[in-house]
Amino acid sequence: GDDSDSGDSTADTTAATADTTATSDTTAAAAEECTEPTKVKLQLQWFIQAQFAGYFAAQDQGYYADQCLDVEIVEGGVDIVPQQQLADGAVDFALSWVPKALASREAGADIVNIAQVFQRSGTLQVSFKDKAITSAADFSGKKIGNWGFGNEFEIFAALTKAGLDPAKDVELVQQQFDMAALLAGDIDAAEAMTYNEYAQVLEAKNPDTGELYKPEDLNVVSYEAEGVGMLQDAIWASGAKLASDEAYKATAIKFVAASLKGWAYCRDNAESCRDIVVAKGSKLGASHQLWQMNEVNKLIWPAAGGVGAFDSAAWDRTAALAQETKNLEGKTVLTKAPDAAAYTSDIVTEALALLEADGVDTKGGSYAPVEVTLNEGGN
Amino acid sequence: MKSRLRAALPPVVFGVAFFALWEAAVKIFDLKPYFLSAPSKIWDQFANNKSLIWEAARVSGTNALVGLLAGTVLGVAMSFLLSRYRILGDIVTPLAIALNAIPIFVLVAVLNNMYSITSEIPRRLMVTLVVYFIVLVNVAKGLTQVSPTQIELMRSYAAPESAILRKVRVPNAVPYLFTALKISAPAAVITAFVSEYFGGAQNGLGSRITSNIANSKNAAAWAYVLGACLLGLAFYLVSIIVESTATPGGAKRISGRSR
Amino acid sequence: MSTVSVSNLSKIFNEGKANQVGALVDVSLSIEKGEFVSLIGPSGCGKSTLLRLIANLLEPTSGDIVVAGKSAKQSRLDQDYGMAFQQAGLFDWRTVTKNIELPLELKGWDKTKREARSREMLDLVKLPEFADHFPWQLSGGMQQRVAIARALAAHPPLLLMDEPFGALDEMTREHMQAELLSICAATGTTVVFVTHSIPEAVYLSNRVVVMSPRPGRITKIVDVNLDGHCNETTRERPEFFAAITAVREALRASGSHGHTGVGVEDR
Amino acid sequence: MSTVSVSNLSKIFNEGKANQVGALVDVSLSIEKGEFVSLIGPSGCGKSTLLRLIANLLEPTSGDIVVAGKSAKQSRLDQDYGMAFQQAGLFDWRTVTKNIELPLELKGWDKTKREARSREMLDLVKLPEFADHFPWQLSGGMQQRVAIARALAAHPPLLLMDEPFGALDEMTREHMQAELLSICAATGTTVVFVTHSIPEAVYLSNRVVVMSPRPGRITKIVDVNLDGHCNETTRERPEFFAAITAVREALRASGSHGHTGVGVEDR
Amino acid sequence: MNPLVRRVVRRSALFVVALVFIAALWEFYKVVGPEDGGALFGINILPRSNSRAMPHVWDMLSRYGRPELRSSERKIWRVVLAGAWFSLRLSLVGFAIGTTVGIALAILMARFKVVERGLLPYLVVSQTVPLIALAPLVVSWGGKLEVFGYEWPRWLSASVLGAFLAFFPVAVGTLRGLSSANPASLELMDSYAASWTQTLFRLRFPAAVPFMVPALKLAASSSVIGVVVAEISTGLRGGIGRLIIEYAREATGDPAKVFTAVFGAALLGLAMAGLVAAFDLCAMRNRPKEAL
Ligand SMILES: Nc1ncnc2c1ncn2[C@@H]1O[C@H](COP(=O)(O)OP(=O)(O)OP(=O)(O)O)[C@@H](O)[C@H]1O
Ligand SMILES: Nc1ncnc2c1ncn2[C@@H]1O[C@H](COP(=O)(O)OP(=O)(O)OP(=O)(O)O)[C@@H](O)[C@H]1O
Ligand SMILES: [Mg+2]
Ligand SMILES: [Mg+2]
Repeated sequence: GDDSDSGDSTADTTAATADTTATSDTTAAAAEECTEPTKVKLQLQWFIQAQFAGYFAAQDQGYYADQCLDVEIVEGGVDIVPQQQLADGAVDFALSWVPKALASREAGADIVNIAQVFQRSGTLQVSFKDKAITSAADFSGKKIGNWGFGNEFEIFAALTKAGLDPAKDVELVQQQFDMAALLAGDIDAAEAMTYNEYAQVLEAKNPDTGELYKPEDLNVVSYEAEGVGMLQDAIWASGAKLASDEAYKATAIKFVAASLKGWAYCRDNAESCRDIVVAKGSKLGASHQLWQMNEVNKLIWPAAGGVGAFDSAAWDRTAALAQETKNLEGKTVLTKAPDAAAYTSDIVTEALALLEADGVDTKGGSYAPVEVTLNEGGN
Repeated sequence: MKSRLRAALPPVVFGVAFFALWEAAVKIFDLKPYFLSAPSKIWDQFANNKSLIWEAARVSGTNALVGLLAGTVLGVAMSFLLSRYRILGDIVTPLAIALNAIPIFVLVAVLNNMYSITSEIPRRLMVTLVVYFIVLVNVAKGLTQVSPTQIELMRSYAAPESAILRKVRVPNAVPYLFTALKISAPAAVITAFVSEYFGGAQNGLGSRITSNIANSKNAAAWAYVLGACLLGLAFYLVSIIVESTATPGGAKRISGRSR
Repeated sequence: MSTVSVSNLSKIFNEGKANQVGALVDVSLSIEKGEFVSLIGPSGCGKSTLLRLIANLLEPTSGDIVVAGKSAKQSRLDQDYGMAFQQAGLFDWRTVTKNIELPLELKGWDKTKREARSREMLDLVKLPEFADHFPWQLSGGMQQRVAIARALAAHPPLLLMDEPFGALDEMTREHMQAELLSICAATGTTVVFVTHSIPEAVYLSNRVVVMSPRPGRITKIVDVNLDGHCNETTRERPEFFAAITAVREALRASGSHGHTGVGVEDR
Repeated sequence: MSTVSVSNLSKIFNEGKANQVGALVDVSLSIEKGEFVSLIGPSGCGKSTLLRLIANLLEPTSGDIVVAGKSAKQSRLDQDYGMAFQQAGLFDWRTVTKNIELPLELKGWDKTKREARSREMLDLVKLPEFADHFPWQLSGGMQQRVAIARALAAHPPLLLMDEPFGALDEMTREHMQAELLSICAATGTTVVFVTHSIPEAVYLSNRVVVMSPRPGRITKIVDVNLDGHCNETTRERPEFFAAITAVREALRASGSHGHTGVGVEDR
Repeated sequence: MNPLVRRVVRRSALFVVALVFIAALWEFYKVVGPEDGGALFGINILPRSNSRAMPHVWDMLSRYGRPELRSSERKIWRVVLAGAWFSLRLSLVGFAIGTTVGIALAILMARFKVVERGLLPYLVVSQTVPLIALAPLVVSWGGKLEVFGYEWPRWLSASVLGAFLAFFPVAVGTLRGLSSANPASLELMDSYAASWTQTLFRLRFPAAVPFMVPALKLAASSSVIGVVVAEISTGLRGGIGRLIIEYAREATGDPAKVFTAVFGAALLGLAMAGLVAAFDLCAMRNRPKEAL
């Protein structure tokens, strides 16, 4: 089901393409009518879920079709490294967390960040109240859960910042794909995304009370709040093709524009986006997906510089942490500072211009999250 | 001496050719290090991280070893019971066949919840299970497939069932046990890695490989893979050595029988 | 008193089933102490079955067996006989010496006594330098000699031998035959001996029992009178050839030599 | 012109190694067309080796072999001979018929011709109703008869047979001997026949070649003169017994019957 | 009744008995076992008996009858069955590729001793390379390949990983089988001046079948393992491996669900084993039955 219905609303195609022509002369020929849409493949980091709702919304709402794109969204897996798929040419664009992608770039993958979708880190360390873990400094001597697979750097950064040695002062444990280890008390604090695993805990029944766990039962350490948040979901493109292939660059602009428009749609229509994702075949429950949608929106909106724009302070912090933080093996993510070409604002700037012209609110200044009630098991 | 050298030549030539081709492919196609590293780079990494790799191999190796021993003991004990009580065999055999057909490692996810994820028990239990079935099937065969002439001979000596067990069935089963060990030794190592896949303490080879791959540290990942191969090979070689010292001509006996 | 006395013995395998086989029907035979009796007959006539019944490795369907004045079972428990099978049936994991010592071990002999006896037996079968070899390092003929040594080791008063010399070449076979005869003569051992070879049966025996199959029964008993068996030239004497001719004719007379029948051989 | 001519033939196994074995030394032998020659001798004297050399399954260390006027290799490629081995060596996965047809298949005969021939052969070895059985459903003796049928199937002008009747019981063996003789008489087939049995060698052959081991060589060739082989009473005639005695003495004279040597038997 | 039918009926009945036995044991442990696990002889070997770790048998069974998600109509048994069927097809492809490669290697090694001596040690080593290290490589390479003008489908990567595990036992078993041909039979073929290929097809292969059957059994379960791991590893959608990981994520709130998928994997393994057993029956129809 990834390659399914890519938009049937051709009604407002003309308007959108007209705008494109105005800003990008390279696609002038395609101005009249979209006869053969450009095929584009996007690699996700994980299975279909609301974390990627913007792209599915763009597909579902026909924003991609409006840009004359035929987008195939490829799911991820445990061992699929999206940025490597991109570097190998298996896909045209990929989503990836910034530190992981920078590591690949250092290892020779010619990839460039073209839109920083998530403006904030959504990683938490969740623990029960009785463990009294309210900051990274409290990790000392505890069993600290994490997912591995390169998603653990913020933990190391926080530990380092708190003056702890990841290899000695804590016991690191890789979590399974569920939160059972936290509930069973096997680990003292579990790594959790605000939009996913945290909700899983709140969807589970507390055997003592017979009711679902409540936020009051839990302590939460937010890495963003700890000052060690690293940039997460971003859209990455092939550096070589951006440099040499004008058509690819034009496609990138259109793709980013349509994707961001999808995210704007999800900001305003969280429930509808939830339905789109569920319809795409996500196996997570509906209330869970709505929670996820809402939390993801919080990571994106409001976007002061426009959605997808780069905040150089956040970028520099991420790069610095990636160079300083030592992992279990005593290695850092990056051995040297990323070069200036690791990201480019050109694409997103043009895309935002397109959207502005289209009358899309790209900043979401008035965004307010909704209230979501979680049901047992996320259903 | 000369003949031993000649016997070693083909594997060495093959190995050198293989790694040379690999090295050349990386150079010629300009394969990026995030994709596939050259053997020389992997070797560098291996040499630089020897102590880390050794640490990780020790953890995974211990799991494999504990599971191997436990599985062997359980398997041998069970096969004795099976050869003694037919009805038990009738019930257990179909289950063994079924369980053998399952990709057993999917149980790790379940076992991790049944025990604590921080404990090594689920991983060791996994290895135990895998080894247990291999040993059970083989040893049970060895205990029952004795030559009828030998049984008849023992009966002509008016030997009691216990003497038949000690003097005929058990010795007959020994080579089968070693065959089982040779199969289970590498299987135990592989199972130990795969079990790390589902979480738990992050100190074994399996989790180091995944995390390095996820971080685009390809050469480092393959250095750990090299460690994994060496560990598997070590287990295999040890089982062969144990066999040849424990049963003079053991290998010959089996090959003679299968002819 | 006869050492082995079999009367009206019948053995039916798989009685009442579709694959019922009448292996032996109404067989009576009496063997005196010190006598050497050969059983001969086409494949499947029940030679091995008769031997197994005497050894109490099978239960008869009907009829009586008395061995050394006791029931067959009692005499098995008392270890009154030694047996050599059609197949050598050596234990791969025991050395030649250890194989020969097996029945002695089970009888509870002590180590030195066992070792002395096994050395003696190895000399007898001319394999002293193979004492510490394993069976699979020996040729088929040598294996069979070890099996014979094992059967003789406890000096049993009764020997039951099922084609023991089948895998030996002609010359070794003649040597073993001579050895067997001299042992029997010296110790007064009674022997029941199964063979396919007419000259062998005649050379060794006091009496040759000729059997015929489907169902297995005794068709004739040929008395052999070659006084002084152990003579080297026995085989070239006219009495020898006469006895051979007598057995051949008895075999031919018993008719069915099973060309077309499914003579399931158990080797 | 002789069918098989062997001159100054030597075969040394594992030459130059520690386990070097002189299997045959300086053997010369000439066999005429239509002649029946038996090779006899103790285990390990090189009978099978000589047969294999003639069949070009082994290369001689030195000496010449001429078969049917050609080199041994050429005559193997031309399929001038049929061979029956010590072991039946039937293919478990082929029916009896298919086993017999194997050499014909490899010669490229067509189906109907093959079938006709295999039926004929089955009649000859008296196993017509076992055509569609599999070898393991047959007794050892029956299997060996199938192997003989296979060797004869292509009507080869030269038959090389290595103890083909070893697994047969005495009566079947006599029948097969008679059949073999009548086939040879009818077709003028030349036969080289290895056996352990003196009576068999004498009964079948024009000449009995007596060999001795370590190293393998020919010690004597006994001419047998029993005009009219096929007679049923041959075995009871004095000439028969006389020839037997002659061969036995030749065997005994050649001495070493290898009781203690490592007579690696290849079966 | 046909003895074969009778054997199958008896086997199945015993299997059911065994299953009931195991289920009873499970429930029995839930009654007597400690809620939060415990130690035996000082080792924490006793599993937790609480319902998150060990759901009741009837909960697992009834989970099959309920929909996969509240928002969907599809009952879970249909989803699991569909997943098993999907993975079965991939496993079959992997099994086929693995068997072909394994047999080809075996022939090569049987033909040229040098190849055997050079290659065999590396084949052993290759099996200790963890799939997790290979999965990304295969997926990347696959993404670049075109097979006969068709794009490399993603599922093929999973099958290839299945084949990677399956080829080994086949290669080793077949090699052993090919060289197990009786020396006397080989000599017979020589005496017929038969060519190497004639000997291969008329003698070596048929002689190898008894050795290949156990090898194929191993290969069948190995190909399933390879495919399921690859599904997890590459996130391939549609198969049982994917279901396991998806349901495992929900084990926090719905512990019975992951068991439904685990049993699905068992079913898959049994189906593959059954297939090889059928081949065994067929190929060994005319061979001597193993005496016991
Ligand atoms: N355990 C058994 N079950 C069924 N039938 C048997 C069994 N043992 C022997 N028979 C049958 O009994 C008959 C006699 O067999 P037996 O082994 O005594 O023959 P034999 O004279 O020793 O033959 P051979 O010379 O081939 O050894 C044969 O028809 C055989 O098939
Ligand atoms: N392939 C071989 N390699 C080494 N030595 C061999 C080989 N084949 C036979 N020999 C040796 O050659 C000698 C003659 O063997 P051969 O098989 O010809 O004896 P034989 O007369 O046929 O004996 P038997 O009567 O036991 O069949 C023996 O000493 C044997 O050990
Ligand atoms: Mg018998
Ligand atoms: Mg021979």
